[in-house]
Amino acid sequence: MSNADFADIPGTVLFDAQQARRGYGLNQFCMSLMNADNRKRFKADEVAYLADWPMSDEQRQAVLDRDMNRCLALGGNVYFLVKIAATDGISVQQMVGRMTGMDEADYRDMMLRGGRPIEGNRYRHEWLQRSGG
Amino acid sequence: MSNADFADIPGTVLFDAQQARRGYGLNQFCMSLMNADNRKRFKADEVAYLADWPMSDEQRQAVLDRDMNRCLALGGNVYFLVKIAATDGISVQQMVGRMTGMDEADYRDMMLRGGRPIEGNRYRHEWLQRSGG
Amino acid sequence: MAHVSATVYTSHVPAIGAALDHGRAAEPYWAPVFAGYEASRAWLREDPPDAIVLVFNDHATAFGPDLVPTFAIGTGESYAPADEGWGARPVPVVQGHPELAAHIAQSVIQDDFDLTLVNRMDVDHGLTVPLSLLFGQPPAHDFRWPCPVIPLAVNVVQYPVPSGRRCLALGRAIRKAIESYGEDLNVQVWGTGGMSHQLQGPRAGLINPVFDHAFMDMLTTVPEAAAAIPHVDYVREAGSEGIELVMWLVARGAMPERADGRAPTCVHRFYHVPASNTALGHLVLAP
Amino acid sequence: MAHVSATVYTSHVPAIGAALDHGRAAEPYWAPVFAGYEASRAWLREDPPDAIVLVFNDHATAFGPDLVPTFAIGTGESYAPADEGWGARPVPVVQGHPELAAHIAQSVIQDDFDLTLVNRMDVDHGLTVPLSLLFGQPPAHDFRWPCPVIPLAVNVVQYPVPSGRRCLALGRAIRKAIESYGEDLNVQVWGTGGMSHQLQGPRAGLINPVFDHAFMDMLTTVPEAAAAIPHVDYVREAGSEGIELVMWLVARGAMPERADGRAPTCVHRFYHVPASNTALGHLVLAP
Ligand SMILES: [Fe+3]
Ligand SMILES: [Fe+3]
Repeated sequence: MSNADFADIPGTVLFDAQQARRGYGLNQFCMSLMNADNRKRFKADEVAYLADWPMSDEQRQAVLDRDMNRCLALGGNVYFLVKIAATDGISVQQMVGRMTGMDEADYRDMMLRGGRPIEGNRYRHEWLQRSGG
Repeated sequence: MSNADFADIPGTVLFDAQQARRGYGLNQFCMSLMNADNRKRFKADEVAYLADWPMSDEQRQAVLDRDMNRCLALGGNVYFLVKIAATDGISVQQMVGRMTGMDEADYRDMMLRGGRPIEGNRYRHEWLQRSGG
Repeated sequence: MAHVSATVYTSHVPAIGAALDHGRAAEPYWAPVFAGYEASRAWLREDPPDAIVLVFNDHATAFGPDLVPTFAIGTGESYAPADEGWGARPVPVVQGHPELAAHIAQSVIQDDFDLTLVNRMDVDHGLTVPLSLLFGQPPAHDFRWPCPVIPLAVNVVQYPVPSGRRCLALGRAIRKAIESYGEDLNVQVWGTGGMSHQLQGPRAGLINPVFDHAFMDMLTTVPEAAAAIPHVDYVREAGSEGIELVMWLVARGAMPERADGRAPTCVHRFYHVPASNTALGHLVLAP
Repeated sequence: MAHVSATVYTSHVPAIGAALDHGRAAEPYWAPVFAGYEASRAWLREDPPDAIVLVFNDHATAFGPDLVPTFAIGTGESYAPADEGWGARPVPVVQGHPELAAHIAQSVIQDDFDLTLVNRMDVDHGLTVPLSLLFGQPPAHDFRWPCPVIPLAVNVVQYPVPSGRRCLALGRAIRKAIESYGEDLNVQVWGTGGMSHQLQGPRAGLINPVFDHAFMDMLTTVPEAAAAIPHVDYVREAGSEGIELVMWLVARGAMPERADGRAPTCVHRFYHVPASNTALGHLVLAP
């Protein structure tokens, strides 16, 4: 099996060696937030704190924007990125829900009703059909 | 095979999980000497520097005495301990030679003549016979 | 000689730890979750293990961008609960079992499993939430977990991750190692993580109860079939983080075979949606 | 497709690095050592590899008391020479080959080898001394090693260490991985460490040329027999640090089989005593 087999799963980035290399500095920054002092320093001046890490400007902006989907595309991984949510004092559900583009209450309701169904969410082409593409 | 099979090899400590646990702090201290500042601090006040590491007093004394065989018995391993030799500015050959109890020149000569022979050095009982034990 | 008396399987959702730690376990959202573990908690009190081998994955806590072990066994004296960004969970330090861990490492490495030995690591919700679910919160006057725990960390974060087949085989090698340990110990092996969930992108919130129930069925009765599931099927059917289910296969491999060749007894089984973003599953299997 | 064009074997004695770095290579003690590699250096200049998988062991440099991987593959961009206590060796930073390393990791982990992935580590004499011996010291005006290097670290420090059989099998899996890489690369696999030496206690200075020559013979013609040597025999016959020779088996496993079933061609073979405390051995095998 190659990683190409995963490419037709919609809305999913595989965190492999290539992504890990791309996200190295971004993920390092995230791990630094496992320390209370670092969280305080980050919150006091996000731009200055981010400047200390070997990240691209695109990655820094994605963090400042809290654009987690962009962070994922730029080599981040959710288990690293969740440290940003922790620093912001939001829950994992809030953070994950925001990645779907749904309203917070709608996402919570969807989960209470049993979550996003698997039907229609297995293949990219199912999504393309739905969007009329 | 169990580690007991190694017990009849003379003059040899097997660095296994038990030894690694025993030597944890000692070996940690040794690794700290991979930093030039730490080497300087250690040389300036060995007793004070050693006090910072979770070691037994026996281990600290063995380091102060540069008693490398004692360090090995107390959970040290040569690849860690050699950082002490480096800090002292002596070569690996000098450090290793001292563990044999031989004079430095004698050890060097032995190596130049082809090293310690394997005959008579495979089993503990060969050593006990030689020492009349 | 030591033996594997039972195997336990459970999701390890971090929000469960947060609910417990912040006194929200009785809220309507969480009460059914904890109720689902009550029978297992009673069962554990009846026949408490002497040690647990707890298979979990580190979530970018002890292992970060610099180093990713496929399989790592904890051979240390103890493991502190990690600060994952919200502060460390207020639960006891986890005591290890260095002697049994070293014995397992020795046996399993000679059986061609290329473990990483870890003497020091902080442990995250992957390890502490299962302990909370199955032992409850330790009381202040006796603030400790009931028995030593050997952490066994599996990489399911950065691909390539180990195959299901490899995880099942590792479990078998661990059972063999436990059964050759000199002391008479009652050992349980726990597999954690899963069930279906996806924590990324526009497909986040995916839940697949049909896959989850089929997985629990297969794991119980035909573990080789469960072990043959390719990674891409986990990700497609159970979400990008559903891949954690390969860790259940390690515990399943550690189940002693019955003399009559039958499947193990399912002592408890529980399934609930949702716990935060995740479908929660729980099994107890005994020989 | 990439292919393994040759395998190279050599001791990696730290004193050799010190002799080179301090301009003592021409001294009577060291001159015969470097003379023994001249033919191999000329051979390398004739058919330079595009990449090297360099099997070595870390000597309590990158991996300390906290974490010991059985097998670790370097997937990083580059690796700095380590300060082992004498200051870092004044040799170039080692450039990695992240793409090929990731491909090997993917292939080998799916083939049931439980590698640890390492993105960042400093490399000690175990890796840099073989480069110095076979490439010489890079000149100031072109201060770099001739090709990218993928470090493959094997635990031979803390027991349990992997068996010889396992090391040979890993080499075979690495060859298979290299042969399935999309780009046309000339890859060499190097095995380092050994030969007989003991660096501890009253038996230090042990040298066993009979064992060493027999090992080089067996490795060349009957690698399965060399792979069957138990650990205790290495330690007894070749000294406590002679166990490093298991790393030669990884490189040997990576040798392509000849169509006629014969042993590979021994392009170069060299043996010398002493280098510091150690017997020095060197082989070049080509299909
Ligand atoms: Fe998890
Ligand atoms: Fe070495």
